[in-house]
Amino acid sequence: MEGFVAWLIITLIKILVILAVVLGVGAYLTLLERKVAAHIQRRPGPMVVGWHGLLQPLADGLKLLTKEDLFPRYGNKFLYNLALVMALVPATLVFAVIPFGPEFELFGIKIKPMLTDVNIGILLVFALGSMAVFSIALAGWASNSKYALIGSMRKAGIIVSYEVVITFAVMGPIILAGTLSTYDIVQKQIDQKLWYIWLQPIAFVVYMFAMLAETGRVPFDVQEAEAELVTGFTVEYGGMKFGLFPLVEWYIEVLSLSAIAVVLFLGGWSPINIPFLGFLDPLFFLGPLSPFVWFILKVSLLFLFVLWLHWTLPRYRIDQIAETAWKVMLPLTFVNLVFTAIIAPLIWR
Amino acid sequence: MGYIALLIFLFILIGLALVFVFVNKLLGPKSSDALQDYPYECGVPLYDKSAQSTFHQGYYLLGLLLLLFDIEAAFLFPWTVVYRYLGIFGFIEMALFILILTYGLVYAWRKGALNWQFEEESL
Amino acid sequence: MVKRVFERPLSWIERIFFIDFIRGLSITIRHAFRRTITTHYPYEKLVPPKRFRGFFGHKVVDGKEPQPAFDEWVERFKIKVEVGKSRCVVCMLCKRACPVPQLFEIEGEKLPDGRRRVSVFNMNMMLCTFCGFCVDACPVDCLFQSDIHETASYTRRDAVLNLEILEKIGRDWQRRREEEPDRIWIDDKNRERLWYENSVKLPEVKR
Amino acid sequence: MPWAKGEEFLDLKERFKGLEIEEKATITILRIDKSQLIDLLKALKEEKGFKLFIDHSVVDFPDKKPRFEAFYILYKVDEKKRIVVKTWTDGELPSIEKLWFAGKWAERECYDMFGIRYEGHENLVRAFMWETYQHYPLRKDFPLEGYATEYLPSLNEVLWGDNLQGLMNYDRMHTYVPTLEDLEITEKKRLKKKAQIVLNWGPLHPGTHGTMWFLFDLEGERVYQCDVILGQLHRGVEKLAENEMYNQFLVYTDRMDYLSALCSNQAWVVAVERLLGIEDLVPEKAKYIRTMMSELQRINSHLLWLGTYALDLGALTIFLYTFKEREKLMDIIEGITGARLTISYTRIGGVRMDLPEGALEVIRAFIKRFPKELEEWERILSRNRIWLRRNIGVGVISKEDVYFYGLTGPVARGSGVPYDLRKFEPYDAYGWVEFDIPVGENGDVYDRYLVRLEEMRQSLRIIEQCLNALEKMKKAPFFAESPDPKKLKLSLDGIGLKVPEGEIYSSGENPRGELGFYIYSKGGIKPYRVKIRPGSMYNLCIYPKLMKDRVIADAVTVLASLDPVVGEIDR
Repeated sequence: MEGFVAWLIITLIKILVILAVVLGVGAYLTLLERKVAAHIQRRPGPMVVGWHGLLQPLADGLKLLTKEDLFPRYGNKFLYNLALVMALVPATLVFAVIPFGPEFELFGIKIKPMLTDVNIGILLVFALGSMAVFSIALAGWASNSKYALIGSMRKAGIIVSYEVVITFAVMGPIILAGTLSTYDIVQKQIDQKLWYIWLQPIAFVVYMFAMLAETGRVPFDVQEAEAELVTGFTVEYGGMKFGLFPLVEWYIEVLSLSAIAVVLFLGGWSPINIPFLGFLDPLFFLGPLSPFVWFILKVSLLFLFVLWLHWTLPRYRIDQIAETAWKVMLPLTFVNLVFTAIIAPLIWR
Repeated sequence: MGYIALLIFLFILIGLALVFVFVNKLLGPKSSDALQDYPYECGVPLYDKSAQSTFHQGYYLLGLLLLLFDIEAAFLFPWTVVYRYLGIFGFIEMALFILILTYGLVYAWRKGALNWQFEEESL
Repeated sequence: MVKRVFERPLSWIERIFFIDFIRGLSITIRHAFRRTITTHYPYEKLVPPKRFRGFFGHKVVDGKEPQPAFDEWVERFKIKVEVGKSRCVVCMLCKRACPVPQLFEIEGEKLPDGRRRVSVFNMNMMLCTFCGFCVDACPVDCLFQSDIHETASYTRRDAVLNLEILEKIGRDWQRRREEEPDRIWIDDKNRERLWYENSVKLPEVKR
Repeated sequence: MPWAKGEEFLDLKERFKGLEIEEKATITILRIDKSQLIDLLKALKEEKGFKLFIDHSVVDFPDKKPRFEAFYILYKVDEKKRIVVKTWTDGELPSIEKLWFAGKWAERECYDMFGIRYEGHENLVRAFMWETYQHYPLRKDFPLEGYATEYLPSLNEVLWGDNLQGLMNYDRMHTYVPTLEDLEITEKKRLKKKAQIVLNWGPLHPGTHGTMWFLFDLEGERVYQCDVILGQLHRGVEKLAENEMYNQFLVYTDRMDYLSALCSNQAWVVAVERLLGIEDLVPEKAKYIRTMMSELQRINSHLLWLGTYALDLGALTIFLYTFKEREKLMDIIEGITGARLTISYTRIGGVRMDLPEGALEVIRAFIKRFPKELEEWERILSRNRIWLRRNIGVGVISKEDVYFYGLTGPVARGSGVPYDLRKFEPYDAYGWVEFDIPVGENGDVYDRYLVRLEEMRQSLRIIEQCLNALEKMKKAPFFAESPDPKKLKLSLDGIGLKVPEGEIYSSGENPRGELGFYIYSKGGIKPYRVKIRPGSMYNLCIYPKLMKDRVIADAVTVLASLDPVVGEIDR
């Protein structure tokens, strides 16, 4: 009984930490994005609210919270609101299986810095990831706007196409690790002294493409394509509801998929890897904190890379995206899978 | 145990999402304007009142393909985990499986299911 | 004479190694570490060039009128000249040159000593196109366009410039910028920020 | 000026009874009876090679019988010759939609503005006004102030119960405003739904480059049919022109194509100068200044095009980069002319002001740096695989389409027709500078993109030559001196400028195509009729054809590559 209470308390603390980190970081990533975009475009970005705009996310949030609640004529209210729940919940739930660092001991209790280490972690991530398609389809349908409908259909088409690609792309690292648990995959990479990106470059590139596509980032942001569809499926949403969709899509999902990419390809919390030889840790002086810093560093670098792409490239057309997925990406992942199956026994030794 | 934690997290998240759904109703101002809930269509009268009609998108085939390939993927996942214990037999079986998958893809490709719908129709 | 432009297909090396993306990315990242060039508007402001066509003003009599035109027009209309008051000779040429003449309301009054002077000079800025024809038409260099460009107001009535405001703008202009040389623009920290890559060197001018 | 000679048409005289040939210094006219009009136009198009449709409209003479004089302006690209065909009518004309599609739009405009009925016109609906509007605004008997029917309370009055006096107390009775019902009737009349949904794309839409209203009939995302509803920005510029003095109308040319105000200014001023016959009187310096300024404006306009084009295709950063350079150009233009957007710098007989100190240095600094920036944007875009896939093969316009749809400017050049008025009938200093006409091959969106980029480079060349010339004439006059001030009064403010009887069609090469002015003068200080040939409008008329069977994502690509400006289309 006592063990259960302790477990419950630890779990609740973990949930709180995850929520705070995800929503807080998500909010501040908007500021980061605006700053990065601004400097790429030779502007200073937000400067007025707080020192260098540091309070800007709060001001934005406050503004969104005090907007009028509008609902489009002839729409479907229940589905309209359900879409929002369906968007937020699965995207955030993914963080339950992301390992932020190695197991550590605090007050005599062994704690894994993840909510729960289920043995089907990766499968869970992609199962939850494909839930996004429901939220988007519902949002577009319930809004009763043609722009919303077209935007949601486009996004649904992209997710449908890239869901297949991403599942086949991650099979490579899973074969090498031989487990679906996210924690164990990282542990395996450390044990084998190998980041899987060295053996899976194709899978990594495909994964990155699929990640951009699933999160609706440039060059795949056809669902919002402001020049054609105004803002796509969120066109009839207002206030905090409008704020949440981009938050979920552009920040929380990018964050979670970046974290998964780090777990699968970049060795999780491990420091810089020299293939088959070992690891090099320039941050050794941080002691036990170093793995956490490495993890955050890798995720944020990936995130910055996504931003960098976002503010450089034009966008594809929807049919080109879908065709790329089926005609280029999917065959590539098949090739990669067979290749991995052949070389995998060499790694296990 | 691990799944119970997930369940707790799920409920907390649903609660949070509901807060976000209703927060604007509580905090936002209320105004009444005859056209404020008019669906957005660039400021002109709607041609058809409802947008919830049939919508030909060419995704239907993609959806079918997704079903097929995702189920195949679901078969492959357990295989990836236990591949190291299966040896050469596993490899051959998997290669056959992927070959069939590839054949399915090629079939769909040849049939034009992967082309965008409008290009096909103009043929 | 005729120059053909055409496209070249992407090579395979460019395709496989994403050379095209890398090229673009390298440019944007280089820009990210350069200086920003924007003016932080309500906190920093550009000084408009001298020729800027902003709100109107009446130059006042200060002994620098264009001669002999001014004396001729004064004699012709028997205008009473007072130092520090508008140079206007009520010739109505500005109204005639204007594409939207309704925006002017000009009246002269007769003083006891038989001379005349301008009594009403209203300009409705809501109708104005800021083309400057009235300024070209003014024979005595009285009506002019100042560098006032922040002209938003809360009421429509504020958009009407009357004689008092016009004279005030004129006096202010004559004090600040009348003496300035006819240069493309004056050196200004914010403008330099935009132009720093071009390294413009304008001849020195004291202000 | 390249007008066709009268003797070229002598052989037509046998076939067409009553064909009169009139040759003047400023125009060559073929007069024909209305019954033979179509045959004559067909003969001109197919036998004489006058393939490019330029413009059509009518002039209203309320006292005469028949009342309307219709004119058709045609161009022969191979020999650089222009011809005007005229006919009289009392309200009915045969339609030329089989010969030139562009004629269809011109006829719709004529029907809208004058009430001319066209026999055989497939879709004779109003061009700018809404369907339930009753009047024909450009007829001479339409009152200038319109028909006041609606009460429009002023904002102040509503907010503070304020009763404004004096100049502010203008009439609150206003002319017709369309209601939602009117718009719905218009909408339903323009497009019969054939596919799944009809999408209103515009007028308040970020991708339409202004307030244009497109109706897309969609089958999924495929555009099954498309229609354009114009008139959201219609201000009756042609009516205004009839009631303004020649110089004063300059102000309205600014507001037509507001992105290239200087070029429009120049085109108008040159047209009036040609009508007056004083083209040679204008000092060389003024010509160089005008040329240089309008080339700066061309770069400015193309920069806005490039920025918004990239923005439409998702490359947001390019937009800011081009605006950085555009801001510099704005600084230059502001410093020289005093305004950034509505410039009104040129005057009939010269320019308003001489160049200020430092202008040449600044422009030199600008053009020295600019090619480098241009190259940077090209490195981001031109070879990018996404950019290529979005652009190549989209919106293909063939050479025949160029003539059939009356396309001009970079759109025509992108399809391989080297139609550039700066070369074909040089005005101002264009005859004295060297530059090339960039010409595309396939006529797709990508070719138009390359043509515009190359045009910016050629503009730089022109500016450099103008700079070199201007540096040598620091003290030269910048405004023409009238040889006989009693007969012809030239002044900066334009008061007292009288134009003799006559007519002219003169055009300038705007960044968006040919901007032409047909001026009919009965003598006096105001023109009797001004027909403006908007390049954007005729460029836009191919849009429904290009959009057929494309997806919505291509709508922005194609529209941006046609680069219309609504101020010019609607006038």
